[in-house]
Amino acid sequence: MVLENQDNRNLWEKIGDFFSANSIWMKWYCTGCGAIELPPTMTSRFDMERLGMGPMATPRQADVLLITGYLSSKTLRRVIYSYEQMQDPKYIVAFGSCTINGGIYYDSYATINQLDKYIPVDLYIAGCMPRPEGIMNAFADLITMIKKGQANGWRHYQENYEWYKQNQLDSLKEVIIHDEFHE
Amino acid sequence: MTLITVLITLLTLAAVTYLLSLVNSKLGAYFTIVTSLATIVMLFLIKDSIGQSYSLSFFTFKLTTVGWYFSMVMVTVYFTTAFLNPFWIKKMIYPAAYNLFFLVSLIGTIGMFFARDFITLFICWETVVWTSTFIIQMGKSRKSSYVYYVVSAIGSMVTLFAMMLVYQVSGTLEISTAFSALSGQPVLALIVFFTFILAGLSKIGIFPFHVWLPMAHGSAPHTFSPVLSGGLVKMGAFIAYLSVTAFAAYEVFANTFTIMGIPAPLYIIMVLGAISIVVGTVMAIRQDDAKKLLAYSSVANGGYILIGILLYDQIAFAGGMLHLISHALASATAFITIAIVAYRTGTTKMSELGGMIHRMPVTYTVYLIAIISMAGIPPMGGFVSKWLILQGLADRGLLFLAAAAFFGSIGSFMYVFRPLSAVFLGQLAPKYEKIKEANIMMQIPMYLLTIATLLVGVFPNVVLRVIADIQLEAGIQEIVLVGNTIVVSNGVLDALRVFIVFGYGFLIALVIFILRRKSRRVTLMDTYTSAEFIHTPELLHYSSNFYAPFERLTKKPYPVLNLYEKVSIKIKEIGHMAESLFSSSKPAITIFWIIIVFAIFFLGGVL
Amino acid sequence: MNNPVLLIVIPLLLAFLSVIIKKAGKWLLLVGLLFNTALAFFITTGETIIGGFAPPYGINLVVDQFTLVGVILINTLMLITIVVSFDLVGKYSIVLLTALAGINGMLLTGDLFNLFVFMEITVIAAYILSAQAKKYHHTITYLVIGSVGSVLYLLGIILLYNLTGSLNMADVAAKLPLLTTKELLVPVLLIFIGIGVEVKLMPVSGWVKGVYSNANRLIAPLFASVIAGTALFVFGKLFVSVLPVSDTLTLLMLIMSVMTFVFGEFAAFNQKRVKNILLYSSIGQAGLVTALFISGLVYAAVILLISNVISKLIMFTIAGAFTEKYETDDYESLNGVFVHNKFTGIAFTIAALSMAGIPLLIGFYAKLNILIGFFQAQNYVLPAIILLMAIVEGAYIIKLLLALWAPGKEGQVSEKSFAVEKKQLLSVKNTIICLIVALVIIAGGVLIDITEKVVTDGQPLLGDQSPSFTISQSKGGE
Amino acid sequence: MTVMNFVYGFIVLLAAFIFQTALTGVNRKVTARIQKRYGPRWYQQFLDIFKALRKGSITHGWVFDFGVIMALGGIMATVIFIPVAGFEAFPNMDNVFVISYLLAVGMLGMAMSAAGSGNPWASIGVSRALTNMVAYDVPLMIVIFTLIFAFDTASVSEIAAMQQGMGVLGWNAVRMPLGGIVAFIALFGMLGKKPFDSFIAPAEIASGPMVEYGGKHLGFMFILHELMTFIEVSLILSLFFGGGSSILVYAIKYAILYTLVNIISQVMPRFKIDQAVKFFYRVPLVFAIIQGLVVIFLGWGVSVWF
Amino acid sequence: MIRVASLLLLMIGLYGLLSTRNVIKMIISINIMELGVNIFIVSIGFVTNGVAPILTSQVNSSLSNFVDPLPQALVLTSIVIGLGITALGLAFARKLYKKYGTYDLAKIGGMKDE
Repeated sequence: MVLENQDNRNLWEKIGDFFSANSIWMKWYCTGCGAIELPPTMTSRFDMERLGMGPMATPRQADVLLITGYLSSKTLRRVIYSYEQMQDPKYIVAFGSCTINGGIYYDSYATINQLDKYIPVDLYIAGCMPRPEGIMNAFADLITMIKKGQANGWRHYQENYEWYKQNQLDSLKEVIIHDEFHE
Repeated sequence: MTLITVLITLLTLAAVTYLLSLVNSKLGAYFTIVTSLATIVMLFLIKDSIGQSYSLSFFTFKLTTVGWYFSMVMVTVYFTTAFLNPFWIKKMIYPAAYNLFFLVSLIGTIGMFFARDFITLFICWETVVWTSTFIIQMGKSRKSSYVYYVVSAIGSMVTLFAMMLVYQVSGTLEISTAFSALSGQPVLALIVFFTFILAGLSKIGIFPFHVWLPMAHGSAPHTFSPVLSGGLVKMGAFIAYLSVTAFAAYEVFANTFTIMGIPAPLYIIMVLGAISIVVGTVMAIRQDDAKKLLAYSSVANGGYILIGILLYDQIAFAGGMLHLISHALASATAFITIAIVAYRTGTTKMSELGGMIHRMPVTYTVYLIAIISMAGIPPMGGFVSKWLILQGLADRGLLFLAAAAFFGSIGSFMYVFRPLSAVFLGQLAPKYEKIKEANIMMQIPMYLLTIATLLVGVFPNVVLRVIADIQLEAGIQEIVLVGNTIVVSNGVLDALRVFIVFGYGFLIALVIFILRRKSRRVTLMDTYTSAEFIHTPELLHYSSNFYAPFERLTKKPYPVLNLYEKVSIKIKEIGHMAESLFSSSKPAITIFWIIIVFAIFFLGGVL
Repeated sequence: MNNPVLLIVIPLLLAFLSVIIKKAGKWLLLVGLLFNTALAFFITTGETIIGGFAPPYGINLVVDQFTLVGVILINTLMLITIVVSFDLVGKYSIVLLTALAGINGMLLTGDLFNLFVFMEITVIAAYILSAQAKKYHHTITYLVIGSVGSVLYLLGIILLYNLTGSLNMADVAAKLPLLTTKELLVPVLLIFIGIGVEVKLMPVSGWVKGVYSNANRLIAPLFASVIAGTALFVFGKLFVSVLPVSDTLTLLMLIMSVMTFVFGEFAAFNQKRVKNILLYSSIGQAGLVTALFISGLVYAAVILLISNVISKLIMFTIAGAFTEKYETDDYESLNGVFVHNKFTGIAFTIAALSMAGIPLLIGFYAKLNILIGFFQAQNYVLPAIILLMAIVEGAYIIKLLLALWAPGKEGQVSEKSFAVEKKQLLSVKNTIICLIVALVIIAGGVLIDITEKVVTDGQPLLGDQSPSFTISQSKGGE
Repeated sequence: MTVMNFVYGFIVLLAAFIFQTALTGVNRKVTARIQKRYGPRWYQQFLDIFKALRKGSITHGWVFDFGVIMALGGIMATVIFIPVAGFEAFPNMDNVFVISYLLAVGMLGMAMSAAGSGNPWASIGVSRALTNMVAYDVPLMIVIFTLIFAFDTASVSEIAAMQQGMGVLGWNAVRMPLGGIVAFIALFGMLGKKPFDSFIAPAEIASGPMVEYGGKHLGFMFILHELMTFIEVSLILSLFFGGGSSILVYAIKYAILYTLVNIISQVMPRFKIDQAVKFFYRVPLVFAIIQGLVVIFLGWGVSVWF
Repeated sequence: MIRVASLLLLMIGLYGLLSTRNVIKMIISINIMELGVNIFIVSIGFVTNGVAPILTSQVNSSLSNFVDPLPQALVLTSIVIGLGITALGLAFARKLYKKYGTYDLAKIGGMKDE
């Protein structure tokens, strides 16, 4: 969701975005079949670290959340919970068609079709699981977006929080579960 | 204001406290605070008449700087702990007796530190022993006060043997001159040395005799265990001091073979001290009850004090003496804070506690400063004394003692941090949501002790100057103090400058922290749990068997207590054998024994 | 008027009177005791001849400082025991009066056979008293062993008479050095075993457990402090001034008494019932006193004897009160009994701590004298044993006290509610008396100079020159 | 203690931070090269730190923040005390025990705030970190004890000065070979490098104590980690490898040592924490004691060998 | 010769006490022992062809060898005491029998001893 590029960031934010762009830590949420694509991007052939990107253990420390596959309602709850545990500025990159329009599971009762309705996705990568080249290309685009200050899905999430929350409740009835019985 | 008037006023005050607490026990408890305060004031008044000696029927006293120093350490612990008495007195079964024994044991310790002859030393020692036995019984277990009495009795009886032996050899009971007669017979000197120092070892809680420490401190009434571990352990240090100065161990054993430059008997005792450091640390790490953990830490710190004092040179001796006051302050504060937590929550078991910082922030900070000093970390007093001891050991090249000392000081980070994170930090269980902070009366001693620990840490020379006088009085080279720095043959320490630079660093970090964006406050339950939803805080609190891998390494070490139980079972068997052999309801057996005795004696006589 | 023989005659006279006037028996007993105690303070040292014949032939009563202390102590103790348990006297006044006469006779007499006669009187009175507990097989055991002992003692005296031709103690003592130790071996041995039975030396004291553990509040202190005290005084007189013995025999006797001391303490450590603890502890103390007499430390022995006897009086009375009021004296089931009767508890604790040798009590003063005495005699082994036993003794006494004072199981803070149900142990009168006696224990330990003056009155006891612990010594060169 | 000392202190602090962060960046490239990939730019570490500082962060209460500040404050104070090639911000304050125990302030501060976060991962991480410290510190301290006994001084700069002038032979690692080995192994433990980094294992306990740190707290942790590395490496360098006579020599020796450690650690597996303690109390402890006895009794290590 | 016989009697008495459990037998053996000692006491004073130590008209000078009167006096008391103890023993034996129904101490010992 690329906004028109009226660049109203002040200098300080520009520098901040420069740093955020050049050192993106990712928390990849291995749902579905996309997870297997990431190790090759990190290892010697494609070496994601050249772009300043590297894996991090917890959402608290991560900048970008990679959703790599279809999302059942249970997983969606966990994704939303992790997303809210991350600090802003945070970005979301969605892999594959399952996150765009449900992919091959579009008519399944268990999965959600459009990820964008629940959490603000900054960047989609087409492909029924994109190969590492596609992922590297997407990351390069993400870096330029951040530099230009266009990757502000997180601000959009904060501004239309009720809308998102309503969508989430419509499909999940309850996002944060308070006792372990009705999972 | 002579020492005798001090003791007599204290005795009358103790009697008044007893009568008061018969009327109303809370009033009596408050009066114990007044009495211990009066002791401090009086001790300061008689500070200038050092060197005079007094006598009261068969008690004789001599005012010495070392005695003054020891009693000052003791009285500070008693005074600060007395503040807790009013809140626990209702739980005591004999409140009046508790108040009386609390003060009588204080008077006993002061009498002991100023004793001039053996009998006064022994009488004051025993009064402290039996009064504290009857106080410990008011705690959770009778067995622990029984074991406490037996171990102290072993120590004191053996020391009485040494005293009488020396009296017979030298003809005089005066401590300072009696031992000099021993330089003649080396064998007798050895016997006297090992028997005399035994009481010290049993009181400090050195390795074979440390059995009573965790039991007594763990189960004594909450207001008496700070006194037990902070104060009464120091009586043993005084005996160690006597065995080095009055007994002049270094001259008497000058010609015995030396290990690593130290006369053999002294080295054996120091090795025992080193073992007790290791045992104390290893056992402290395993404990689940906070009070038992602190008790084992007293065993470990007792080892430091013993090694420091027995080295009897310019550096390590000063370190040992300084460690006396820094350990006393630190362990007294730690025990008081744990007592306050127990007062509010009713338990000292770490696995049942957690997150106290949210309800008792003041107690938390006081405990933090206490454990920083107990672990020997720079800005606090514990560091300066441990630094002196380690420099002393390095100066004389005592490798094995130093190894134990290092293990002890680094191990202390582990066992000191365990209560901090298990009791104070981590998740707060819902049932403790309503507990309140310690009330004002309890906070006063905590503030006093914290300020004292800080002062000893940042301005150690105030205390070291007194220790230098002690060294002069004991006739060894005194420690060199230049302004605020301690100059030692292989190192220099300026505790104030360390504190200032630490503050400077802290300031820079604070500035960076404030410059950056304000962080969003989040509840404790909103933590990273691999996206699992959690509901019960107490299950999320990590506190039981905190150091599981390390505990697996040191599987159950040999419990020394079994040794004592084996001996007592052996005595019971002999007793049972004697009983069944000699006294039975049939006369024939006794007549049989009469004939046997007659036959044996007849043969004996004839030969 | 202050003729010591009255001490024996008046009680006998009152005994006969009380046979006639059955009802007034108790009061006659009280009169006899009061008279005896009063008279005991007025007796002067010296010798009184009885029956007109001069000493080597006739019998005489020898009163030196040692006997004077014995007489005063035992009479006052008997008075206190009877006064405290006056309600239990019942029909035993005759027996008690004869016992009183026998005891005073044993202490005062200077003639060996006369000692045998008075010993028999006391022992017979003791048999009857021990039957009070209706445990007749114990009484018969006591009777059999006692009579065997007295028979051997009699044989011993006669052999002695055969060798020296006289029965008077002073005379025998004068003639003994002429004889070789070989000849003296058998008679001295027989006397030692004969007296040993009464003094409760371990191998020969089979009867003690049965008799003491079933005695009530009157009989138990009587046995433990009065009769035992007399036996020890007599043993002291015999084996210090009368029968000098060869060193091998002394060594054997010393071994036997130290063995008694050690086994007594160990057995006491093993007991569960209060009375058993006390009886074995008194056996142990008796062993220690005999060891001191044999090695010649008379002053230390007397002080220890006094402290032991006084503490046993209080403790046995209270132990008797336990069985009387709670039907059991197993200290586990009596947990926290002193919570309800504090003053009795305080008296019991002071007596117990004095036995454990806690300072500022007479027990500690006794221990100091023992140690100084032994060290003076260059003997290092015995003090070591004594101090080790002091640890064992301290251990079982503190275990006893802790159980009685602090109710509640392990791991519980003791509260009043855990204690045994509330019963009043002793009547107010008895508690006050016990406290006064406890006060004497404290005074004996604190004012040691006065204790020494009262006991020795200047002259050394039975010629024992060993130094004692005095205030001047502790000051050292001021 | 004039203002100049504080200014020098700040300069040392800044220089140490910049030098070490650059060196870490280079070493990330070296690690990448080992794994046959190009690795990030040399200034990537700066970028990471400033990015972390820029981000927003959460806090679990005042102890969470206070612990981080106290940790960084303590470590900064220690850096100020480190003598770099003879230059000390505060003269003769560089006692070995002061430095090693001030290090403990950093450790304690971090532990306190981690435990304060209420996350069990953090507490497990802290308990492993303290056990790890007990493991590596005792052999190291024994060897340092032997140094103090041999050279009769506990000040780091003096020990460093005694090793200069004789080239490689002067180094303590050569004079006391066993001591040198122990120190080098202990360096791995101190830095928390691969064989002994079970307390920040990302997969196992979600990076241990740092589980709840995000944003500026994470930035603080990175700065803390850099400065602690600087202290530890320079300590070992000055004590055992003859600290540089001039700043340039010091920097080169420092870089070589750190890269060597980094290279070795990249190929090592990760010890379980009790295996680490068992390892340290078998090989290094025995070496340290042998070295100690040799120096104390035979006095071989004190003078130069050839 | 008499002395050896009396000591033998003492031994028999002692053996009697050792071997029996029965209370009555014990009292009897005590009496045997007492008898042995009394005979021994009397035999001490024996002087070969001595004269009874009573001053009569013909025997009134101190030269004639009197038999030693002292042991005889002693033996009288000792017999009386022996009598006393036996009487007491029998009384207790009767009470024992009434209470326990047997004279055998071993059986009584088995019952609750305390």
